[in-house]
This record gives sequence, C-alpha cells and structure tokens, in this order.
Amino acid sequence: MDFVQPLLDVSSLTKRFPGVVALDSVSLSVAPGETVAVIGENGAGKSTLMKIVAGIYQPEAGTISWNGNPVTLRSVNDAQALGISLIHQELNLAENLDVAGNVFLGREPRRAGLLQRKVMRDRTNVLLKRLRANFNADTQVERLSLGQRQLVEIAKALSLETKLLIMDEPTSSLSGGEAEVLFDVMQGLRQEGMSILYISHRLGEVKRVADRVVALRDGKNAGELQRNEINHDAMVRLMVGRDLSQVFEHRPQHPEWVVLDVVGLRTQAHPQHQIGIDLKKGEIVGMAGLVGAGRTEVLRTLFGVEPPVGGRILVNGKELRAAHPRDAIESGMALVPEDRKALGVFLPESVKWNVGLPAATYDAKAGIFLNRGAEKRHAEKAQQDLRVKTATLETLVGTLSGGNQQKVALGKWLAMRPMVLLLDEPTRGIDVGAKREIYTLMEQLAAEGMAILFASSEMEEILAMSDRVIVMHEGRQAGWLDREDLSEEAIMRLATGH
Amino acid sequence: LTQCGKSGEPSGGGKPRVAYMGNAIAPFWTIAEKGARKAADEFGVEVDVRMPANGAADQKRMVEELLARGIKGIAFSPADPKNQLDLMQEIAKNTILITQDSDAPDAPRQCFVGMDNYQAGRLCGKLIKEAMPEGGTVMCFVGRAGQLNAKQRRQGLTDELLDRPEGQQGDDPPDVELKGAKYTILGTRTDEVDFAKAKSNVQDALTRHQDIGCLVGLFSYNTPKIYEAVKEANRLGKVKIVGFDEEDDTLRGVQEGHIYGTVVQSPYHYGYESVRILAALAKGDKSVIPASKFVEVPAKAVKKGDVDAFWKQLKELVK
Amino acid sequence: MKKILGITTLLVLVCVITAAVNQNFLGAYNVGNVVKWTSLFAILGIGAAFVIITGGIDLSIGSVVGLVGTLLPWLLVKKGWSVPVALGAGVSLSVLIGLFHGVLITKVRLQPFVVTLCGLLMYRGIARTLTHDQDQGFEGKFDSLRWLATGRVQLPNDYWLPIPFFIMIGIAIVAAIFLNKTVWGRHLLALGRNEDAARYSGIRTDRMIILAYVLCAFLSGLGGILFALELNTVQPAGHGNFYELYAIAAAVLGGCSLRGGEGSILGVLIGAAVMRVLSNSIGVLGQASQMEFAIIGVVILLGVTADELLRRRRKV
Amino acid sequence: MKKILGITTLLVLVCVITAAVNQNFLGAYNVGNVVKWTSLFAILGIGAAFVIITGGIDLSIGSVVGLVGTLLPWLLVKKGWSVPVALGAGVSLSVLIGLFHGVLITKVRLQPFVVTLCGLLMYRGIARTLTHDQDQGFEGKFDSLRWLATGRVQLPNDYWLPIPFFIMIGIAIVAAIFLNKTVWGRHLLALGRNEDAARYSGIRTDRMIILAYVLCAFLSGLGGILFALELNTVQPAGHGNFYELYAIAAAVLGGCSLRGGEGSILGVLIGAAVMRVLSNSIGVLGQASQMEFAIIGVVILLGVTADELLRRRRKV
Ligand SMILES: Nc1ncnc2c1ncn2[C@@H]1O[C@H](COP(=O)(O)OP(=O)(O)OP(=O)(O)O)[C@@H](O)[C@H]1O
Ligand SMILES: Nc1ncnc2c1ncn2[C@@H]1O[C@H](COP(=O)(O)OP(=O)(O)OP(=O)(O)O)[C@@H](O)[C@H]1O
Ligand SMILES: [Mg+2]
Ligand SMILES: [Mg+2]
Repeated sequence: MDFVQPLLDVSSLTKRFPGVVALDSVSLSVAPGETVAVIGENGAGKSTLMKIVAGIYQPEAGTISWNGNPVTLRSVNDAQALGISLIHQELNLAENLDVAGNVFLGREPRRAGLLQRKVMRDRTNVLLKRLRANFNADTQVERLSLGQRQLVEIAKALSLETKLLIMDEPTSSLSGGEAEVLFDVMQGLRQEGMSILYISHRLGEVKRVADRVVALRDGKNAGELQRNEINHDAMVRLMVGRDLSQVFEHRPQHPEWVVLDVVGLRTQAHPQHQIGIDLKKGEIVGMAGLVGAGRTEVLRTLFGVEPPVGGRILVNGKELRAAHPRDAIESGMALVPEDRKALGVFLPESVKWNVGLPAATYDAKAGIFLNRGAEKRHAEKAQQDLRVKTATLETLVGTLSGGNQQKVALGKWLAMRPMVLLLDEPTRGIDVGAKREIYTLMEQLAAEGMAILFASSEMEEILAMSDRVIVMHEGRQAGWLDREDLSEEAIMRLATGH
Repeated sequence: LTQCGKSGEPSGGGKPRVAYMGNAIAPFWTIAEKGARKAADEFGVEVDVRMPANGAADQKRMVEELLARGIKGIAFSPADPKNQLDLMQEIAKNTILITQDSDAPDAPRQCFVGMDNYQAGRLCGKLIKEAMPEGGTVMCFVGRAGQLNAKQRRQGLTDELLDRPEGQQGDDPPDVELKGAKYTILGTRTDEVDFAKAKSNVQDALTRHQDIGCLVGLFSYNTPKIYEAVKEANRLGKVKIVGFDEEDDTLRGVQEGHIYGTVVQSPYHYGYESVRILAALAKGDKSVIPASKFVEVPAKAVKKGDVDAFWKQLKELVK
Repeated sequence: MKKILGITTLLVLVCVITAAVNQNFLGAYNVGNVVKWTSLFAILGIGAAFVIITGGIDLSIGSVVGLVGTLLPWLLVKKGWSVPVALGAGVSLSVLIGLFHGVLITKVRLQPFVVTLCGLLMYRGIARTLTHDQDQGFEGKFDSLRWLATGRVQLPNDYWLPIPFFIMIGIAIVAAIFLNKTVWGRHLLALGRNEDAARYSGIRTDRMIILAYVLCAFLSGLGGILFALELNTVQPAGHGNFYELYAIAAAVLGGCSLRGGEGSILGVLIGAAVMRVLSNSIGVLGQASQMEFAIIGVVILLGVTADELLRRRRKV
Repeated sequence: MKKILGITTLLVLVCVITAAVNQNFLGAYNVGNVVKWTSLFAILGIGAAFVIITGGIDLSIGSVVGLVGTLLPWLLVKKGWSVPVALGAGVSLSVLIGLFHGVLITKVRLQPFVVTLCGLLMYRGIARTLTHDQDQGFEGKFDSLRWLATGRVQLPNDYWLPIPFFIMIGIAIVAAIFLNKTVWGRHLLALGRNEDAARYSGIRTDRMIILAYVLCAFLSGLGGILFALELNTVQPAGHGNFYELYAIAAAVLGGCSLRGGEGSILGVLIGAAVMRVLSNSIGVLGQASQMEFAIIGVVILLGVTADELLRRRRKV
C-alpha cells in the first residue's frame, strides 16, 4: 500500500478514570477520505477515545497528530477548528430550541451578531430532506422521538465544515430504512473526501460502510481488519477474543393463556388510532416500525406513564386502570424504557442502588425499612445473570459504559419477577456479546412463563426473537405477522404503509 | 373619557377623608391609631391609617396612593425628614400636610404634633444616670439604627451621658465606643426588627461584657427582650435596664422593679391631636393651629412609683 | 407569546376592576406613578431574567440595589465626589459584583444560590458598615441628576410619563433584541436548558453565564441608582430588602422558567406591572396595608394556576 | 460524610478562634444560648432539607414561622383557647399549608418557587391582618408551656442544655432514619435525582413530594411555636422574616444540593451551627452589628470555596 499521510494519527493514548483504565496505550489512524469503523464490547473504550479526539477529555499520555503535526486538543473548539466533529452516543440537544437552532448551535449564521433565522431554517430543511426526516426545521426538539433526535444530531454533524466526522453509534435508535439513508449520505461524504470514524454494535452496518475496522478490547488495541477481511465472525473474534455463532436461534413457545389483553387502546400522541394486543404467557412479541412510528408511545401508555385516551388493558384477566406506573407494576408489568439515561437508570447512583430501587418497597422490613440484604442479593444476582461489567456494586452507573447501563436498566426489574415485560429497544447500544446475553435472558424468561413485548428498530433482532410481530406505522397498528410469515420485506411493507 | 378625580369619593357618607401615617410597624403606632380613630369619630371625618413596613421607601408609595384616593389631609411622620422634603412638598401641593411624631421644620407643613425624640433621649439618659449614679458601661439595642427616632433617641441619650450641655447636639455613629467621664457607651446593636436577633444580641452582649452596667432598649420591643435575656442569665439586679415606650412587658418589669424606668411618649395623643387638627383644617377652620406651629405632647419617664397610675390610664385610653 | 397570555389577562383584569371601583386609579397622577414604579422594578426583573434563563438565580439583587443606592448619595454628599465619578463608581462596582458571582459560579463551580446568598449578606453589610447605618440622601441637591428618576414627559390631559419609563423601555428593547435576535441570546437559552449540549457545540458556556450575572448585577446597580434618586432618602439597612424576590417573581410570572432556557422580556415587563398594579390598587382601594401581601400572594397564585390549567386544556 | 468535612472544619475553626479571643465564648451561659438558637434554626433547616432533596424550594418557611408563631399567643391569650387546642390548631395549620403547597406543585404543576413565594406573601399578610399588626405575647402566663422553649436540663459546672436541643435531636434522629433507612427516604432521594426515572421505577413521586412539603411546613410551624415560646412576644409583621434563607443556607451548607437528590441531616445541623456560631462570635467578639452580615457572607463563601477546591484536588 502506498504511504498516505494520515489525516488523524493517534498513538499510545492512555486515559484513566477512578478505578478503570479506559484506554491503555491505544493507537488509531485515519486517512483522508477513509471510513474507519471502531468496534469493541461495551466499555472497551470507544467513546472515550472519540471524546479525546473531539477535545472533550484530555488524555494522560499519548500523542495526537493532525495532518502529520502534533496537536493538543484542550476543548471542543480546538477540535472543531481543525475540522473534527462528533455525534455523541448519548444525545445532547437543547430541547427548548427548534431543530434548526440545534443543528446550528454554536455556529449560527450571523450578520453583525444577529441571527439569520431564514438561512438556518433553509439549510436545515435541505439537510433534513437529505436524511428523509419526517419533521422540519421549525419543529421543537422537545416534541421529537428519540430516533428523530438522533437524526437531528446527524444533521448537525453534516452541517459542519468537517474533515473528520466521528459518529458514535449514530444508528442505535434508527431502523433499517433510516440507516440506509444515512449510509447513502455517508457514501456521498466519502466521495467528497471526508474521513469518517464510525462506531456501531450493528456488525452488519460495519461491514457495509467500513474501509477498515479497528477493534478495541478492554481499552487496548485488539487488531485491525482490512476491507477484504471484514466479516461477522472475524469482527466478533477480535472484539470478544473467541467465536460466537452468528444467528441466535429462538425456540418458539406454544402458549395459550393471554396475560396481556389490550383492546382498542388509544394513545395521547395518536388518539385517532386503536391498538389491540394479545400477549400470551411465555410469548415474545416484537414491535417493529420506522422512527416515530409510535412504538414507545404504546409501551408508555401500557405502563401507565400517561393515561390512555380510550380502550381497555387486561393483565392476567384483571382490568388495569393504570394511572401510574406503580399500578402497572402491581399488576405484574415492567418497562425498560428506550431513553435509559433520562428514564431507565439514575446515573449518579450506584449499581446496587439502581437495581434495588423498584423492589425496595416489597422487600422492606416492617413495611418501611430498607432491606440492604435483599438489595445486595438482587444486585449480585443481576450482575451475574446479566454479566454487568462493573468494578464493584458500589460503582456509579453513570461511569459504566452504555451497554452496561442498559443491563442495569434491565436488571432492576428482574427481582420483581414481572409477568409482562415491556422492553423498548432492549439492545440499544449493546455489544454483540451482551446482546446475545440479553437474548438468552429473554428466551429464558419466556421459557419460565414471562410474556415479553419488545419494541425494536433492529430488523435482525425482530426477526430472530419474535414469536409474532406487530408492525406500527405513523401511530397506527399496520398489521400482525406470525413467525411463519416473518420476513424483512413483509415488515418493511407494513412499516412504510404499503 | 372624562376625568373626575379630584372631586373625591362618593363613599363615606360625605365625611371628608384624612390620613394618618406612621413611619414603621410597631405597637406605638397601634396606640396612635386608637387615638386617631377616636378623634375621627368625634370630629366627623374618615381616617385612613397607614404604617409602612419599610420606612421611607414605603411611605412614598403610600402617599402616592393616598393622594390618588383624593385624601383631604395627611398627618405624616417622616422617616427621614431631611431627605423627604420633596415628598412633603408634593403632599402640601395636593392636600393639607401636618407632621407628627417627628418634625420637618423646613417642610411646608401646617404644624407639628408631638415632641422631640432627642429630648426623650436626654430624659432616658437621665434615667440611666439615676439608675447607675456611680457610672459604668452602657449598651443600646435597636431595630434600625438609621431610623430617625432611633437616631434621635440615641443621640439624646449619648449627649446626656457624655455631659454635653443642653443645646449642643452631637453626631456620633452607632457602631463606635464612646467614652465619657463616668459613662461609657459600648455601642449599639441592631436587629432589623427580628425579635430573635434582638434577644440573641443581648445574650451576646452579656457574654462579652461580664461587668456591663446598663442595657437600653431604644425601640419598644427591645426593652422586654433585654429583660428576658437578663432574667435568663440570672443577672437581674446586677444589670440595670432602661427603655422606651409602654409595652406591657416593659411596664410589668418596671412594676417588679427589674426595669429601672421607661421613657414614654403619648402616641394616643399624637393620633388624637393630629386627626383633630386635620379635621378642623379640612373644614376650613385654621384656629386650631397655634402661633408656634407646635402642638406639644410631652414625653415623661415612668418609674416604679408611678407605673400603676400610668398603666391604668393607658388601658382606659386604648380600650 | 402564549406563555404570557394568562398573566396579561390578569393584569387587565386587575386594572379594570380597580378602575371600576375607584376612578382615580386611571387619573393622570396615579397612572404616572404606577408606570414609574413598574419601570423601576422591571429593570431589576430584566436582570433577574437573564440569570434565570441560564438556570441560575441571583438573590443578591436587593442588596446590590441597597449598596449602590446607598453609595451614590454617600459619595456625592458625604465624600463630595463629582456626579460622573460617583455614577461611574456605582456602575463599575455592580459590574464587578456580577463578574465576581459569575466567576465563582463557573470557575469554582459553586451553586448560584449559595454565591448570591452570600452576596446578599455581604453587600448589605458593606453598605451598612460604610455608612454607619445612617440614612443617606441628596439633601435637596443634585436636582438635575435626580431628574433621571423624577423627570417627566408631559402628555395631553395632564398625563405624564416618567423618565425611568423611557430608560426601562430602552433597556427592554436592547435586552429583547439580545435575547431573541442575536447569537449570544441563542447561546444563553441553549445553555440554560442543556449546558453540556451547549458546551459540546463549542459554546463558551462559562463566558455566557458570567455575562448573565454581570448583566443582572449591572441592572441591579442601575436600578439601585434610580431608586435612590427617586426616593431621595436611602436606608442602608433596609433599602432594597426583598427586591430580589420581586424581581424574580416578575421574571417568573412573565414566563421565565427557573429550570432555565425559557424567558421573554415582554413577559418580565408585564410581570413587574402585575406586581406593582396589584400593590397600587390595594392602596388605592383603601385596603389595609396589612392585607397587601396576602392579596398579592393570592392573586398571583390564582393567576398562575388559571394560566397553567388553561394551558393544559389547550394542549389536550 | 465527605461532603460535610469542609463545613465541620469551618465550624471548629470559628469556635477555636472565638474561644481564643474571648473565654466567655465557652462559658456555660453562652454555650447554652448558642445551642438553643442552633437547635431552633436546625429544626427549620431539617424541614428545608426535605424540600431541597426533592429538588424544590420552600420560601414560605419564615412566613409560616411568623403565622404559627403569632397565632399561638393570639389564640391562647386573645381568644382564650386551651393549650392543647391552640397547639393542635398551629400544627394542623402548618400541615395544611404544606399539603396546599405540595398539591399545587405536583397536581397543578406550578413551580415550587412561585407557590412558596406566594405563600411567603400570603401567610405574612394573614398573620398581620388577623392580629391587626399588634404584637402578640404570652403576657407572663403559660410558663409551663414556655418551658418547651425556655426549659433547661442542668449539667455539671453550671452548664445546661436547653429543651429545644432535645426536641431538635429527636427530630433529627427520626429524620435521619427516615431519609437513610426507610423506603420513603430512598424514594425521596431517587425522585430528587430524577423525577421521571423515579416515576418509571414505580415511585409515587407526587405523594412523596407532597410529603416533603408537609414535613417542611410542619417543622416550620413547630419552629414557629418554639420561637414564639422562646421570645415571649412576637411581631406579626417581622417574626420569621428571612428565616427561610437561614434554613435553606443551613441545609445547603450541610451538603444538600439545590439540584436535588442529596442531603444529610447531620450536615444540616452543622450548617445551622455554623450560621449561629458565626453570628454569636461576631457579637461576643464585639464586632459592630452592621458588619455581621458582611462577615457571615464572607466566611461562608470562603468555606464553600475552600471545600470545593479541596474536593476537586482530592478527585484529580
Ligand atoms: N466519565 C467517566 N468516569 C469514570 N469512568 C468512565 C467515564 N467514562 C467512561 N468511563 C469508563 O471507561 C471505560 C470505557 O468507557 P467507554 O464509554 O469509552 O466505552 P465504550 O466502548 O464506548 O462502550 P459502549 O459500547 O458501551 O458505549 C468504561 O469502563 C467506563 O466505565
Ligand atoms: N413528548 C411528545 N410530544 C409530542 N409528540 C411526541 C412526543 N413524543 C413523541 N412524539 C411524537 O409521537 C410520535 C411517536 O413517537 P414514539 O417515540 O412513540 O415513536 P417510536 O416508534 O418509538 O420511534 P423511535 O424509534 O424514534 O423511538 C413521533 O412522531 C413523535 O414526534
Ligand atoms: Mg460508547
Ligand atoms: Mg421509540
């Protein structure tokens, strides 16, 4: 291979956090116009590496060169000045502003200090159209679903005059269709000569987009794959250090007893449509749809987060009038929400604290006193069952990697032994290994008789895990598919409203 | 849109409406209110009584509101006469102005009802001298040191204790120690009318000065708080207490002999006389104003000997 | 706009009721005065709004009003400084105070509540110590300076507008443009809701926050000067007490959320007007001043409750 | 624990310095008094802490102190109610006030700052109106009731502990157990951290928030009663003014974050002690009361700054 001066060359970067070495002498380089995928298990150090490159964290050791010149990145501004921009794994938007405001935040087109709103709006709309978003520049970010917000983040990154675009799991809340659009856009960028650092746990995507794959394991370089070497098994081997079979085999149950019976449910976001669901004991039902299809809305309503506009919910034959999640919990339901950072876990509290919280009321001694023993047991069990990678049970959840946070969000409900488990994007941002663990767990829970309803944007997951699938389209229940009829085409047809 | 402001209000059965304004919220002014209302009944006027929580700033606003109400006269107690001249000019321009309780000779007021707080302070100084003839240390306690009556009382007392001759008025800041031949004024502690602070100020002083001679309450509530704190410290008798005004607890302390004496003004008469004069002026009768433009309501010292009679009389007045 | 509908309705309602009961309420004299007080408090409210938009709070407003308001007559009368120098000292002092707050909050990362609470105590103490707790006033001099607060622009029919009204309108226009039309205002709003997002977007959040505290302290100082000129007499221990609450209340009534990221300058003006008109109408209607607080509290509470309930209904 | 290290050091420092300059500081009389005032303010601080832990704020504390504190002597002396009935009325009233705040905040979704600011105004106004602004006192009677505030438990060497100290310790122990050992305390902390996540975890956040406001108002009312008993006479217009700031300051100094989700009862006690000891030592050292505020402000600011800087150094 000819020697090309790399655009970015990072060598022997080391970064420590209290109790962990997040990066241990990691090196990485990106050539102009190259797309490099960085893969690794949860907590491998991918995001930390990217944040250092983007000027958010400062490394303890190591050097960063830009076009061959060593640079020190003290702040986001330093990195931006070079032409480095980052789409964060966890969304960071000013929800009080509209989409255009967020896309141009910090770099607003201005004349004599005055905002040029029209320019912002027009340019944003062009970007949104390019991403085929179903909202426009004037929409308040507050009103967008998680997936839609991710599109805003992407639009924001695209709007930058960037030489190196870092995308930290940009598709974790996107479904296949939107991801395809993104890949088209990336293709275009690449042709314009932009370099891209791409992080994803969806190995199929990585294979599609990457020129080269760099793997991290436990904060160290674990190897590289050139374009022609990239395949699923090779990537898994680098990340995990051993083989994992590619496809997860779901063993369908044949249950009879309907534990969750939803009739004519109308949600607040889409009161004009009625939803009907019959979820049987031991069954795993998937919920598919495009971004903003209304899946989260249905799960939230079932869980009592907001009252339904109409319809009935029967759990185990008893009518549930959920005015509060607590009512839903009491009737045997649990929900692992999509937005784990805001809703799923308490970041500034420990693993033990988080896992013990829902069950605390039921474990209490004399009805009111905290039962620390039970709390510890739950936490230990969750850590074992889910293989949460944490230094101790006292570690703050906020310092765990995204995947491990997700495990905590799930783990806190296991102690409650719910009859109906609602999962909203259960493997969002989770690595292949952990994903398998979660699938195994879902499988096992279903076998024990738990009924599971899960919303997912990942086609493979829907196909692999579901006994049946509900497809949503713009708040409407577009149709049901039985396992025999499941196929990507069938789902997409319903999801796009054809 | 026609304007029908100045003609006054249709309410009140045609009686003219006058206003009586204090300079703070205190029992002193509640007694004055009694007198004002009594006079209003007797002389056929309606009276609006106003007390500002926040001194001069509130007074200005209240005056504006009263004038907007079409009031026929105001008996005003300036919280800061030197700097409230234009406010008083504004009153005088729109209605009848008299001052009461504290005077502003430069203002266009028709007359002044009351007495000098400075003289009351001198009187208090004399009480201290009687209580502590051999001399000693004195400490003052007050809600707001900057407020005029507090300033005058403190100055009068200071001048008396430092043996400045009558007619020679000093100007001493409240936060310094003043040494005289026999008497030393250790300072003045303020509490912003927070009673808890008023009490803990006394406690702190008792802790700091184990040999303190006399504690003086300049605002009406200060004296009872001094009394309580001294009692709790088991130093009644060893520490002399002198005060101002006629709070029940102060008078009780005087009765018991634990408070040496208190200087009382007669707020009831301030109220009564002010409204009497305003009522007459509102009806066009100027004969109520003496040539000196000074309607005196003198202050006096109440000690153990005369407290019973004074109290009985007071109770009758405010009934 | 929608956010201030409720409070505007409340304002109109109070005005209509008071005018119906006592015609003098709409008389030239009263209108001029209400406008004057509203203007003075609105200046403080605008300052408070900037800080509230960043998600912070400034409890020291009243004490800054007190300190600067005491210093001005003290420097002029007791120390004999010239007018421009004394004014300059007051303004610079307040800017420095704001800088001090901002730096402690952003660089030392102290909580705004704590920093400005200490400020509340300190500036009050300094004012009292410097002046030995003596009332300060202009003693009938400096009338041309006092015109800034007491001057009037005559209108037909005896009506007049006070000079502070024009000062306030000037400030409000600049503030509204700053907040809604400039990049900086945009950044202020963004960091108020999500500081990380703003920082990751390359906004120098610390500078913007410091700026907000400087603006607030500056407007408090300016307010302090105007209040002092208007009142003529200033009590170091009491001048401006509780004004931070009025200022914050005006801002919050006007639609600023204490969670940050929201606020409208017009709203603040209306909020300040509500507070002043209420207080005035209680006085003009001849209610006992004991009840003034209670009535203001109840009316504001009814206003915001109605507002919230209406808004919720509109949503559903 | 670590969070209160700084403030404890500050407390010890102030004590040592004051004691070195004036031995009377450690004398029986002064110690008893300081302990008493600390206890009274700590009761308010504990109440404030509960509300602050939910991420809210209660500005009405001082007015509730004022209202309940005025009502007690008024009901007993002026209205001739019996002691248990009057006490019961005071306590019920404060609980109702808390309920009212909590419901407005959780059900009508008003901002705590607004609700309790209106409360500040209303309860003060009610107290003043009911009593026509007259001072209320026990007039030398009810000494056995007043024992609750003025009673003493003798210790060796003339030292004594005031009854309010024991009341406060009782409350503090219950509060600490509630906060750290019970499910409710856990729920309170959780919702303070993140109300949405708490609701998604099945916590009835509304009820817990209401409970916090009820506790705060109840403790304010109790504090109001004790202050009144201690002071013998109270002024409706002034009693308790600014006490909310002292209470909140005690809580914040003691490690409660105004962002919610954090707080320690022991910290609040120490925070209250710092405030009182500072004030006392200024008096005992004979500083002018004009400077008291300034000194308290500066010392607290230095304390929290040092604390923050030290903590940061430890982290790095
Ligand atoms: N701010 C922080 N404080 C302490 N520890 C941290 C912090 N951020 C990351 N870590 C730790 O550093 C390690 C690397 O985390 P990082 O977020 O880089 O992982 P990742 O590869 O991006 O994982 P994921 O795929 O789950 O996003 C983890 O062990 C994590 O717990
Ligand atoms: N708080 C809200 N207010 C108003 N509209 C909302 C709100 N949250 C979501 N929506 C809208 O409701 C629709 C459904 O959103 P929902 O989050 O249920 O979709 P989803 O299928 O889960 O999509 P995603 O994959 O993006 O999470 C979207 O169009 C979104 O814009
Ligand atoms: Mg990551
Ligand atoms: Mg969703």
